[in-house]
Amino acid sequence: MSEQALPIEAFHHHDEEGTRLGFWLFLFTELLLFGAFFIIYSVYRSSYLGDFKLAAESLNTTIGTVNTIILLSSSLTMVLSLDAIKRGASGLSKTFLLFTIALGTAFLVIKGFEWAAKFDHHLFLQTSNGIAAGKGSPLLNPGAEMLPPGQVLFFGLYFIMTGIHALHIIIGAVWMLIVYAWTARGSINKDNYGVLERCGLYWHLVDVIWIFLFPLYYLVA
Amino acid sequence: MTTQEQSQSARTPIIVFSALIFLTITTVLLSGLDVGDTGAIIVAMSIATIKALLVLTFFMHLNHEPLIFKLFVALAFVTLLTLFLLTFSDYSFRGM
Amino acid sequence: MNNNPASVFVDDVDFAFWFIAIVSLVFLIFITGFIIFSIIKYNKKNNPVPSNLHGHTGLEIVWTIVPTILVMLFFYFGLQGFLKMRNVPQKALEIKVDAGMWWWKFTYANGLEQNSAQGLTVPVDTPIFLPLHSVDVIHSFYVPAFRVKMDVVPKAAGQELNYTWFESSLVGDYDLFCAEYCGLNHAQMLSKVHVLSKTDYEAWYQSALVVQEQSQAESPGKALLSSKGCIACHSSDGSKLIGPSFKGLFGKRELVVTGGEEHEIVVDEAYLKQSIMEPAKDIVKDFPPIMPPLPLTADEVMQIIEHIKELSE
Amino acid sequence: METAGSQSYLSTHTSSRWNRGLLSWFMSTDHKRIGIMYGFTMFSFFGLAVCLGLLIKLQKLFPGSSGWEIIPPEMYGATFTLHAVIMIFLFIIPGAPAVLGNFMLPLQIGAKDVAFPRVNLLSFWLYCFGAIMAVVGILLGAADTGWTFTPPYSINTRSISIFGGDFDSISWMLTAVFILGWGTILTGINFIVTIHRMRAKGMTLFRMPLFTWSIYAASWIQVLATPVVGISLIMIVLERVMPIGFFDPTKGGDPILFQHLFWIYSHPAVYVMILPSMGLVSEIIPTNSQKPIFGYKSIAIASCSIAGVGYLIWAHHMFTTGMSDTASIIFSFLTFFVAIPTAIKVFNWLATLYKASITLTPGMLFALGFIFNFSIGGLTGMFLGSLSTDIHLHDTDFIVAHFHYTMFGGAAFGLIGGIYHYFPKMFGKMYSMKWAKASFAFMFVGFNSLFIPMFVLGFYGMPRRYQTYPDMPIFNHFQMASTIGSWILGIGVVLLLTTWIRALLSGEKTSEMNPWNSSTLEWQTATPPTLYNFEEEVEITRHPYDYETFREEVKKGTSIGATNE
Ligand code: HEA
Ligand code: HEA
Ligand code: CUA
Ligand SMILES: [Cu+2]
Repeated sequence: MSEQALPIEAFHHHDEEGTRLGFWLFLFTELLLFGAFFIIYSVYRSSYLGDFKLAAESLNTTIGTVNTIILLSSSLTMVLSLDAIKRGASGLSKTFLLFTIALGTAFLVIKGFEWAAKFDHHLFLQTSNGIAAGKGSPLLNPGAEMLPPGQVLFFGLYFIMTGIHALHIIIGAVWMLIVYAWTARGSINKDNYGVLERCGLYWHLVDVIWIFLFPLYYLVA
Repeated sequence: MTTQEQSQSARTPIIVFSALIFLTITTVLLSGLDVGDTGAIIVAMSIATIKALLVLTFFMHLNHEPLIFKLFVALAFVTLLTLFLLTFSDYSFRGM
Repeated sequence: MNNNPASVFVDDVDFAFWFIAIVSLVFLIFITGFIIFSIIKYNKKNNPVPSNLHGHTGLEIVWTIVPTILVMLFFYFGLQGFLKMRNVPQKALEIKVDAGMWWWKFTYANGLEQNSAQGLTVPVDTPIFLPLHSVDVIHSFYVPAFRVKMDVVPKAAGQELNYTWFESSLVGDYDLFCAEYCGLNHAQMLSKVHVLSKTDYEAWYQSALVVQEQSQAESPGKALLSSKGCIACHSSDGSKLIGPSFKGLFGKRELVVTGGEEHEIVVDEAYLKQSIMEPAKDIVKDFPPIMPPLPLTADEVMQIIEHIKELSE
Repeated sequence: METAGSQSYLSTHTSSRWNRGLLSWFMSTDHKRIGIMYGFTMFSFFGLAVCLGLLIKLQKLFPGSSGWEIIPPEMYGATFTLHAVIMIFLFIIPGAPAVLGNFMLPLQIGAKDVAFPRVNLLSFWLYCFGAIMAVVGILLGAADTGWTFTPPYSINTRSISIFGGDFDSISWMLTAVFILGWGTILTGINFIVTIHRMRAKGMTLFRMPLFTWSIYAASWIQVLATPVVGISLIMIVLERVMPIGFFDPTKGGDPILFQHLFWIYSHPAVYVMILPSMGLVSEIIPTNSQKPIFGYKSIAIASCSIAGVGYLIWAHHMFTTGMSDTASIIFSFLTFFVAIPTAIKVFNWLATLYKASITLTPGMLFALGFIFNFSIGGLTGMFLGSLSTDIHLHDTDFIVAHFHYTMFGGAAFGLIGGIYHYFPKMFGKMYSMKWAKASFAFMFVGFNSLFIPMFVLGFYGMPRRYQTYPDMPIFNHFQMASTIGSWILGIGVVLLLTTWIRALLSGEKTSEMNPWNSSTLEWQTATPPTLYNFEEEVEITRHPYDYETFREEVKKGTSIGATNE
């Protein structure tokens, strides 16, 4: 900050490391946000163990595994993209970015099919028949066939947690598109790749969260 | 960065990636074993933790960051762990 | 401390309370005294040249250790009373407590039910065990004189109920409050605990049951209104409480609001049934939409409707 | 035109497009302008909430049987909810960090701005947006859950719309609080990075002023705790609009779990409120004592340990909810450990007064008032941390008195003292000493007579959140005493706000750089500070409270002291 530039924007930061530090702090908030969900999940798993296991059986482990591998691969391409730009190969960097976006999209598509299948089996909405939003009592629709509460909680958590995770993937993908455009324009380059780096950090965090989501929903049944 | 470092940094991700895939397959296979309920959780969570550490260290370049970054990350995870432990000081002892 | 405390917890709680109070007071007096002393002795006029003290390790250690010891005592005394509150004596008399918006119900072993107005009647010198059940939101069972408080939390099926217990050694009437905010009539969710001598209690216990059985036989609907807590919000004499009065209700024309739309209806059996089972659907104009759905069987609903009809004749 | 370097932040301080009128404020990324904007909005909300407090007290003048009603029962819930939501989320949590933290933190460490000025502005916008959403939301639909949003009540209840029709005011309020949460998270991140990356040369961690230390500790709480409550509130919104029931027992959920998640944030949040005020007190006291603060390092470390221990004790709000006894015992035990670093701080402040040379400026009066009030607030916290006494006192007026002592008598007194202390620096204007001291006298006396009776009421079992209460002499008399206290306090608050407004409009102009003769860095720059805070690079060579060296520097002319000495 030694330069005496006059407009206030001028000292908006060349402190790359500071920006990165701030971004890591932001990532912690994401981590704790999901942390709250993980706490809720563990609490209900401990009190409805049987139901959770039964419910988890209806999730397809193969699909989960495939999706995990897809997401891990996308992390790899992200690293390679950053690596490429650091070496000045912005063409290669863009290619890897495209790969990452494509893998992210594939993840979403598979997730979408999985969700759709669950909806078809009414695993989620079954309990909602006729219940006024949030104010219901099961007494009001005695006819409806009810899942045991533990399974309802399981699917509720499943949809919300994977849903919010998917939302993060979408945000990440949109961000990557922007990064792609900027790389094409040249404003992200060998000497100025902070945005790409942060985008990568974000993408990896989304990956880390999935690394924990995956066994909790697909494996420990 | 010297050229040598560069080629190294291109190689590391692929090694790490292979390790991650390997661990993923391991955890899936191990989930078939019958090690009891807590056993299963412990196995799955330990593997997930190793995977997360790999991503944090190599993909997110924590290994190249100054000490303060590592301290911060440790603080965040310790906080989360504490929240878990203390919440379960309630739920593990309900109805006793 | 008291010779005859209202409950067995009073001594423990009050001892902890006054112990902390006295320690706190000593500190507070010292702090205030020191501030006033410094303002007078060390103000700019009296002490124009300040000293240059940076710190003193010995002092730091003293004021770390002394509070540590004191707070551990606070913890210990608090714990003593708490352990007593949580360990129910073996031979306690069990009385079920139900709470709902905004009523209490106390159910005895022989099926006797008491509502908020009647209160919780217990014998003196007998441990009373109270499982706490809520039908809607969280309430809190609070008898200040006994130092007893426990939230009445609605539980999912299969989860254990909250409980509390007390033993009173002083005959008398005590206030019972709902201490957890539960909506509109939180402040009216009051009742009494009547502590009777053992002989009085036996007499009351037998006769109250007889009275209850008689009124049930006379009008099951009326008994339900009282035991389900309806009368907390609906009067039977035409006076306006939180909800419409039952008097003259059947056959009356009412302006109701359904999903924001106003329209007029005639109160008939179908309407009453719906209002009981799905209270949120049609709301009589100018009344708040707050009635909770109650777990009633179809038979019980019919009995209540019969009674409402009677009140309208 | 002047060179930008010497411009006052009041003349222009914004991107070149917006340099005129109100927009030059609303678009400004300058930390000083943002701090001042927070100040104005916050104190406007404070004025509103204070009036609601007065109304609540008026209502409590009349027991149930009297037939008098100031606030009808269906509005009472909404009244204390609005009162608390404003006071907590719009006033005291952003409080000292947003106003004085923004303004003073970069000055104290010799930085030109915070690390992310644009993010800082975004925080302010989020604050405004959330604030308006919360207030409008509660007003339109009379949301009445209290500031604790306890389910299942908050899931089941339907707010009574004032204008008819359906208006889900509770979901609005929850979403608004979520947005406000992001505002504070971003501010916290900003401060942490600023402190780590932007300290001037020679400003080591243990040369930072204590206010900066306290903001640092508070920022960590904001970053690590806020997301937890944020997502829990959103889950309540989801439960209101969707058929899931994480906290709804009729759907298998556990309402107590929400309380855990809520207090995981909201307990540490009380230290977000109090720490910066403690920091301000640690600035005001050495300045007006003209001697080094006693035990600088232990105060700095105590700030961090309060934040740390503050994380471990949330369930002391839940002793009566029926959580496991083991948990109750653990949390009660841990609760007491927060008293120890706090005690260390209190005793260090007292020791600073020893052999000092004290001037009773308005700032100093509020700081000393803070010590007294906060000691009462904190010591009554001991009654609540102790298990058996908490069972009796929980959800009574004793709690209400406890947290008004800590939040109003503590946090808010500290903040007000801090504003009196920094007022001349921020605005280049001086207030009337007489008015300022009168405002202290009324506030101090009024505050204590308002809330001391409530301890007694609580001990006799008066539950909180009661619109009316049974007609008993003990209740009636103490409620009356307390209500009269609220009027004295009211006069004090009116005096306070008029003192400030008068000073802003017609106060004596001053460009004196260091009116209180303080040794810390923020006083060594122009009044009001210029755009880049410091004309030249600063280098720190001494401890922030080293008054002896400071006096020598003033003599030598390398530092600036008070001119009217
Ligand atoms: C700024 C806000 C603030 C602060 C700083 C505190 C500080 C403390 N609070 Fe308070 N508290 C609240 C705000 C705050 N609180 C609020 C808002 C609620 C109610 C929420 C609601 O339900 O709506 C609440 C409720 C609350 C409860 C729950 C009560 C209940 O609902 O049943 C408890 C229980 O343990 C508690 C304890 C404490 C303790 C131990 C401290 C400690 O940090 C205090 C430490 C300070 C001291 C101890 C005093 C200074 C030291 C000395 C003078 C030295 C000598 C001391 C000793 C020898 C011990 N508080
Ligand atoms: C920083 C936080 C803060 C502050 C400063 C205050 C300030 C005040 N509060 Fe507040 N209060 C809370 C935070 C705060 N409160 C919270 C969190 C709750 C919990 C709510 C819940 O349960 O969810 C609460 C609840 C609460 C209750 C309990 C309600 C209940 O449980 O039924 C009461 C009752 O006495 C009360 C009163 C007051 C009063 C009288 C003031 C006084 O400070 C107000 C002083 C001001 C005046 C008296 C008015 C000034 C007058 C004018 C501007 C006009 C001129 C008037 C005259 C000349 C007389 N508050
Ligand atoms: Cu029931 Cu308050
Ligand atoms: Cu607390």
